[in-house]
Amino acid sequence: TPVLAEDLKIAMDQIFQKMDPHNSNYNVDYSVASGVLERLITFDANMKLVPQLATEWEGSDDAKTFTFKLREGVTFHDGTPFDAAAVKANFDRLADQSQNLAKNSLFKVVDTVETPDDYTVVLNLKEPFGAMINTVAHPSVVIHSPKALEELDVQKNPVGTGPFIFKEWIPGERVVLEKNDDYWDSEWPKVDTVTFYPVTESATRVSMLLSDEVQFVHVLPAELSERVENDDSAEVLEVPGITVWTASLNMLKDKFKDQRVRRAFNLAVDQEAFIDVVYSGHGVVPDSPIAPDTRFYESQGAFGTDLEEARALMKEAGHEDGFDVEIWGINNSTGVRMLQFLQQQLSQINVRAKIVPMEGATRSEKLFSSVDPETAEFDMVMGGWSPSTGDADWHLRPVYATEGWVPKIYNMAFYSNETVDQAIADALNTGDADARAEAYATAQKQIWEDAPAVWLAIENKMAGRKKGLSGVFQMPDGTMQYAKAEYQN
Amino acid sequence: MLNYFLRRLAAMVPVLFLISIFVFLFIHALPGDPARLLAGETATQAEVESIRRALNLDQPLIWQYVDFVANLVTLDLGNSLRTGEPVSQMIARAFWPTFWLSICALVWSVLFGLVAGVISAVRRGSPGDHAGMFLAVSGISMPNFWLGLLLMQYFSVHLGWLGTSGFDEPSDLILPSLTLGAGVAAVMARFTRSAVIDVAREDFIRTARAKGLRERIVIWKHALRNALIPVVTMAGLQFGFLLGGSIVVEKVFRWPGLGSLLLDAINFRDYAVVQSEIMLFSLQFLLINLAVDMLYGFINPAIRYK
Amino acid sequence: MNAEHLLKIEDLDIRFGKESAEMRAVKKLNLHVNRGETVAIVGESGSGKSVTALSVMRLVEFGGGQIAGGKISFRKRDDSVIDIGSLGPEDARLMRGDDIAMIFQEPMTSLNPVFTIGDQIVEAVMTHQAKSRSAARATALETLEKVRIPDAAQVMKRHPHQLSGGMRQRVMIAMALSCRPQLLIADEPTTALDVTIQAQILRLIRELQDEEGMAVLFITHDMGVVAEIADRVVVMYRGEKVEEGDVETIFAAPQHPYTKALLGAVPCLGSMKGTDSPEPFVIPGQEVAATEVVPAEAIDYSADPLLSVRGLTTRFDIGEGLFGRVTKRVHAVEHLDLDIWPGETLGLVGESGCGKSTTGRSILQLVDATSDRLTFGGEDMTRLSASSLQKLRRQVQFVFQDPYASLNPRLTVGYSIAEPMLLHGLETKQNAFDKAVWLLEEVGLSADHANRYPHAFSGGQRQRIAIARALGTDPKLIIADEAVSALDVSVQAQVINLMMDLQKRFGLAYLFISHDMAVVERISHRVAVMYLGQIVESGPRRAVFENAQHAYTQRLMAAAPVPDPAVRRRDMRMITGEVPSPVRPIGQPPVINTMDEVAPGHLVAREQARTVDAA
Amino acid sequence: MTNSTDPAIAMPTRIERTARSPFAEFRRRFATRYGSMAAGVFLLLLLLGGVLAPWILPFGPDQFDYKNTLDGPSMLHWAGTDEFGRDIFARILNGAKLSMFIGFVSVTIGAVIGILAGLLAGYYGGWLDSITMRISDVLFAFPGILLAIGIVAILGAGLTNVIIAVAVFSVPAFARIVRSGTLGLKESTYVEAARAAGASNSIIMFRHILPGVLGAVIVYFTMRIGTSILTATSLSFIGLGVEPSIAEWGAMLATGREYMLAGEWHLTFFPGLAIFLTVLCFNILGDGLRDALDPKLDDH
Ligand SMILES: Nc1ncnc2c1ncn2[C@@H]1O[C@H](COP(=O)(O)OP(=O)(O)OP(=O)(O)O)[C@@H](O)[C@H]1O
Ligand SMILES: Nc1ncnc2c1ncn2[C@@H]1O[C@H](COP(=O)(O)OP(=O)(O)OP(=O)(O)O)[C@@H](O)[C@H]1O
Ligand SMILES: [Mg+2]
Ligand SMILES: [Mg+2]
Repeated sequence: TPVLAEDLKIAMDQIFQKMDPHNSNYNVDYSVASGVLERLITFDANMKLVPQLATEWEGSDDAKTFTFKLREGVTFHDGTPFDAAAVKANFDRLADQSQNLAKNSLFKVVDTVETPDDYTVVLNLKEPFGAMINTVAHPSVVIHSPKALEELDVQKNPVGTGPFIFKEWIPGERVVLEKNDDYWDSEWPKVDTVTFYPVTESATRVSMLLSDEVQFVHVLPAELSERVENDDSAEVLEVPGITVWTASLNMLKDKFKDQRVRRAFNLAVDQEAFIDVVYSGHGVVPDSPIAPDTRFYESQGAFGTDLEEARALMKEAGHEDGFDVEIWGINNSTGVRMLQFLQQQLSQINVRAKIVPMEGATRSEKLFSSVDPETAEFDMVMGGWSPSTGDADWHLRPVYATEGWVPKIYNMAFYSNETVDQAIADALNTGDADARAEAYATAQKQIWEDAPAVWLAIENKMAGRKKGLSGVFQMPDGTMQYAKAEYQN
Repeated sequence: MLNYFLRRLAAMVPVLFLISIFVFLFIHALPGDPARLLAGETATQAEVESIRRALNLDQPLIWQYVDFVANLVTLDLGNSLRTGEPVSQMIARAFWPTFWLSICALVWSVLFGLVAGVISAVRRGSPGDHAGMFLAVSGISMPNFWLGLLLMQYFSVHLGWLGTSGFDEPSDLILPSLTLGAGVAAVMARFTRSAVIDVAREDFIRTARAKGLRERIVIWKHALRNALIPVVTMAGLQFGFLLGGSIVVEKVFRWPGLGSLLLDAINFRDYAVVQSEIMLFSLQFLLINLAVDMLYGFINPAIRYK
Repeated sequence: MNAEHLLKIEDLDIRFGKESAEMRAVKKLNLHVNRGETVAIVGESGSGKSVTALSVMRLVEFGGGQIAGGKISFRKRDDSVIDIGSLGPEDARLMRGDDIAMIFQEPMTSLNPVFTIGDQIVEAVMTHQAKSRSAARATALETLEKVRIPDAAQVMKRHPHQLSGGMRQRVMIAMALSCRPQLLIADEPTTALDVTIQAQILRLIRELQDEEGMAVLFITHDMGVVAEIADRVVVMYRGEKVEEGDVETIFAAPQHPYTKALLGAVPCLGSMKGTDSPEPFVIPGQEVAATEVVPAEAIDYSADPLLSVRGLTTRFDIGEGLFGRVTKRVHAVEHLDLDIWPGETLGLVGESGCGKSTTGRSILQLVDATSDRLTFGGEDMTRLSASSLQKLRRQVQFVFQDPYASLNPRLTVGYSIAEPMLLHGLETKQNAFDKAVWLLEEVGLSADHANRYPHAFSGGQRQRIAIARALGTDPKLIIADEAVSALDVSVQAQVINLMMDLQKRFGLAYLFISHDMAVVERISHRVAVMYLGQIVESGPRRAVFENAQHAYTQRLMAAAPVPDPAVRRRDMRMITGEVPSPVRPIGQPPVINTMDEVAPGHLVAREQARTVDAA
Repeated sequence: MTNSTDPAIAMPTRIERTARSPFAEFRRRFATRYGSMAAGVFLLLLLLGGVLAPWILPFGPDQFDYKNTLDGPSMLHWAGTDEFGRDIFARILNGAKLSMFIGFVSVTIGAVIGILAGLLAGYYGGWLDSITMRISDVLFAFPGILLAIGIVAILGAGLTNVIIAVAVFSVPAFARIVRSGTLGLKESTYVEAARAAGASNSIIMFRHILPGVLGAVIVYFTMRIGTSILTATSLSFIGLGVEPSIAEWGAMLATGREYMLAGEWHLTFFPGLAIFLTVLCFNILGDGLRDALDPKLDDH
């Protein structure tokens, strides 16, 4: 067995955009930052909330005031002490609309940030927002050194409290981090340096892992997992994901106004086969609009595949001979495979699908910038949503609430149901977990009933890792963590 | 000739100017909204708007063009929309890896192509000639990624002789330049072969033989020099291409070059970077083609430029 | 092999083409050359002379031919005898250039266009002689000067396309001689040389023979040259040797009918003494036909000339350095005046490189030239639109000095001949093809040849193809640039008779550029003598030939070889000293000649002081 | 001047044997290149197979079978199956028409335009040359991927659009190749002779110069066919997949690439082989054409 270095090298699947998660929407950026910049609250491997820079937290019943007790004895890499003022500086920054930060939207509800003492921070919201704790745990809500915020361009030079100190970033090539000897948790870190490489080509990523140039590969396409598994020195990590892939049905179009048609579509598609073809079997059939690992998930029972019934429903709806649909998708290989699969499956109920894979930028323009609900050309759109807060709110609201209609957020079905909207609002109005669970259960049930989309799959998140390495793993939301990296020799 | 050279140099300015207009219009006509792309698919519209304001993308097009040209003239090139880094710095960083890669690829492939081409021409119809054709056709019909991954699997993963990817040391050049050059070598070989066959029967080749020159010299000096024009044309074309960075090879080998930079920039509609890169490519092409044109005159003195 | 034999060819068979379409170019040829001896091969155009020479060099196989039978033996310097036919490629190579050197028939295409003249000769020297580069340069320069290339040092830096036909031929000669071979094969080495230089070259060859015992296999059609230089003569006809003997015997008592015909057709300078108008050749066996021609109409010199040229000037820039900065200029044609009347032949003679071909090309506006006047049939050619110029070119046809290069290698010769007719819409396609075949036959080739490509012909055959092409469009004027120089005298006579016949019947005019004084005497109405880009003497043929005034004209007359071995002029003086050159630094144009009319129509340039000339 | 419609130098009788036109000559010469003929026949057969595939094969190109995805080659599936369980051999044969069409048509369009541009530029020189060549410089400098995105975005991800893109991109290369040959040939004596004989510029360009540069053009053409069949491959590599469900060799290669490392070699191998054979045949065919254009090679 090869001798493993005390350096950790990681290949990521995308190029890095910004070193400042406040201003990024990309998982890679969050992942890289997670060892340098810490959050008040974070997730464990199963998306359960765990303390990081906050030791305790609580929300008021009206879901308008949230209080965080901070960890003491922590200093930033630049020597600035970590305290309530530092947190306030960051929260204010996030809430400040004039900063034009990408993640400003998460903190739009914040009214004021108070610091009753050095280690307590209180968030006062403008309106009730039951998902605030999970929002604060969002991977983008990190705490920069206030000094760095003032003096440095944190997009390029992040200074945090994490176990690793940012050293250099050569865009397109690598990011290098160094061990923080003064980390507040004296047990960590256990590796000397961490280097991240953006490697967009998955085969190259895997090759790097196999030739021990990197010890961890984040985002391992299912097709390649076998290759890693077959290698003696490497292992495949697989966790259930929280990204739900759907084909939204444009409910403003006549053909999809009929619930029978939408149900028929769900029944016609064989989700098991979909997972086999698209993810080489590494996925889960959805049985709710949100994934099992998302907070407040409630199973609704999978649709299953029943061609007979699907045909019957179509006939009932007067579409025995089917109709033409245009399906928009993503033009990467997985996206193209999804489209082809869907096309073939729908042909079984006589639906003739024209599939349109779109280049990323074109898709974003057509779908998210200039789209007008009334005149949208598409009949169906493929898409996947992952709630990075791990909370049902940040899945149900953007994808199924009326306020989420594209281009605003991600409701590509133009689905609008009062019950659902109400339930989502109710859940936000309270800080009480039980009440929220109940509201979300109602919403999930209603959405499942209405079937505004064909639910296709929840892909497992896979990663490749050298044997002997621990503490580096991928998260269900698509990010990864490495703060507790350690080699066992 | 000097005159011609200077005139061609001067003519580049308006050409580049036209290119700048063309490029600008083309890029802005492409669908895709940089603000939206930067924000990401799962961003809300409000997030997108704030990014748009931050990047001045809400200004009228004509001003954006004026900015672009002003940047070009001052060689400042502006900042990347995506990272905010100065474009000139990004290009300067990506230029050399691509430059070395193209030089290596070009050198081996042209040399190899020439030798293989000449040998097949001399042995026209022999098994060697057929083998050459076989190789050349393989070279051209093998997609770059295929060859690249194959080489990587064998030399890096299996044998462990070379690094898989990235550009940290000179040996990292080997696999990517092999991959990149394969197609060029194939075309060069076929081209050289054809050109040498064309001249091999000329009277002056007979004269060269009559002098008692070694067959090597007859072929490599007398025949090849006459056959060189199409070959140099091809090499010039390929070099121009290579200097633009091969997206596929750079992607497979994680090469920090212009091709990768361009791909990212296009994907994110990073206008400033795309425009500047294309201007750079244009300039390179103009220069290479000028050089090739001047070379014609040296290779064949009967070609005159007025 | 006999001890004196240097080269011995026995029963040589040479074939071309695949088995199905085989062509036997040489059949059962026997031949030998002794040490120090000069053997001339004469023979009909296309009879296999060049091919024989190529097979001795072992070069014929590179041109698609093969030695199908027989033996070629050669005695090396160390007295060992080798069988050339069975040499391996490397031994054959070592022999080439060192033991045997060859001057090729077509100098225009035989030089590599991309290397300078100097490099090409130096390379030949260095291949076989252990000389340093600079020593080889010196040798090259010396040899070039010996073959009287003007401004040799400068010409070394030039490329072949910048030289005249004769200059290229001399470069080829220099290249072969610089190797100092034991056997020199000279295939029509003087076709493009004026007689003064020709004499010089022959003299040079003889000197080398005397000095080093070099043997020469001399292929030529010029019986004057044969008489001048050969010890023995071999006559070839249709791929076979038909006669062989001492030069005196052959000339005195030819045996074979072909030899007789050949000698009967030899034009002889001075044979036209006392006549004003040209006369066709008398071809043995065809006397009746040849004399039974339409009586020549007298040329009406009071009418407007067909072609009128005044002040024609063509200069070429010579660039130097990396970017080709122009420092010097070739004054190829300087202020040239010419008139040609319908039905008239104007013979243009002059030293090699004096600008004859350039004159022709300038008249047709194929090169950039300036002129005070350039009219054809009353039309100002310089003012014509591109399309009218193109139409006018039907009436002026040009036979290029280099027939091989002037034929498109990718077109069959039949098509090449038919093309001008088709271009001008003179004939339907089928008719044009038929007429092409007919023309081929008229110039002594056969219908079979129509579908062959230029590379499969002999030098003389290509020349005739070029003539046939020019005749196709029914032109008014033909500029014939050394058009018959590679033809054996019998074919030459036939072709010239054809040309004269057409002239009489249809009033064709010729600008006949040639160095063969006897031929020029025979066919010209008027003659112009050119020297360094300018006309130095012009006038009616009789006046110029019988009363040459200018020194250069006189030299030409004197240097013309006499086809009689009895009157060899072995003692002729070698011209030495600076060779006058048309290359001048920029801003120093040559002095324009002043012409005096010494007799009606007979103009002679006032002699310039030599110093002016050389400046 | 005499009446020029009446040919003066008249031919006495009709001649029995006559000359052949260059084209007839070319046909005659090509007819003896058996290897090339065989290659041509193979291509035709492939094309025919492609046309007849729906009738002669047990599988359709779009016949899904989720039970048998990614099977290796077997007696039933000669070239194995892909990730949808489609028979790869059936897809290859059905894709023959399309791939050969993309390869051939697009390059032909590019070649025709390129040849014209190159001839004109090289022959006339001057401003025409400058303009043509600078346009081609721009086209060259313009990254193919950008143009592809543009075309696909504006015209849609159709096959014809790919063809247009490939065609546009081969124009400059052809133009440069032809131009360079033209520059040399236009100074040759036989071109001068043709001009002296009264040939118009177009005749000179097309009859005297073009055949001389055609050798190089043919070589590039046959090689370029390979490149253009692979266009779809490179496009989808950089994330610009086009018409995914259509059986087309380039696209098949592209999708197969995902499975390459996983050991499913047949997904890329067989389409690759098809491309290789096709390009090889085009090359052999091209060599024959090239040789037929060069009379000096006749005697071998
Ligand atoms: N490559 C070839 N293919 C076929 N025939 C050829 C080839 N080269 C020469 N010939 C033929 O061989 C014969 C002999 O040619 P050769 O060049 O020896 O003639 P020659 O005696 O030198 O004539 P000339 O005095 O005209 O130069 C000619 O009839 C010619 O047509
Ligand atoms: N393209 C050119 N560039 C430079 N010099 C040239 C060029 N063409 C011809 N010359 C020069 O012009 C002069 C005249 O050449 P031209 O070919 O007219 O001579 P010529 O009288 O036909 O000689 P010959 O009898 O040897 O054929 C020569 O000195 C030659 O070197
Ligand atoms: Mg000959
Ligand atoms: Mg001449």
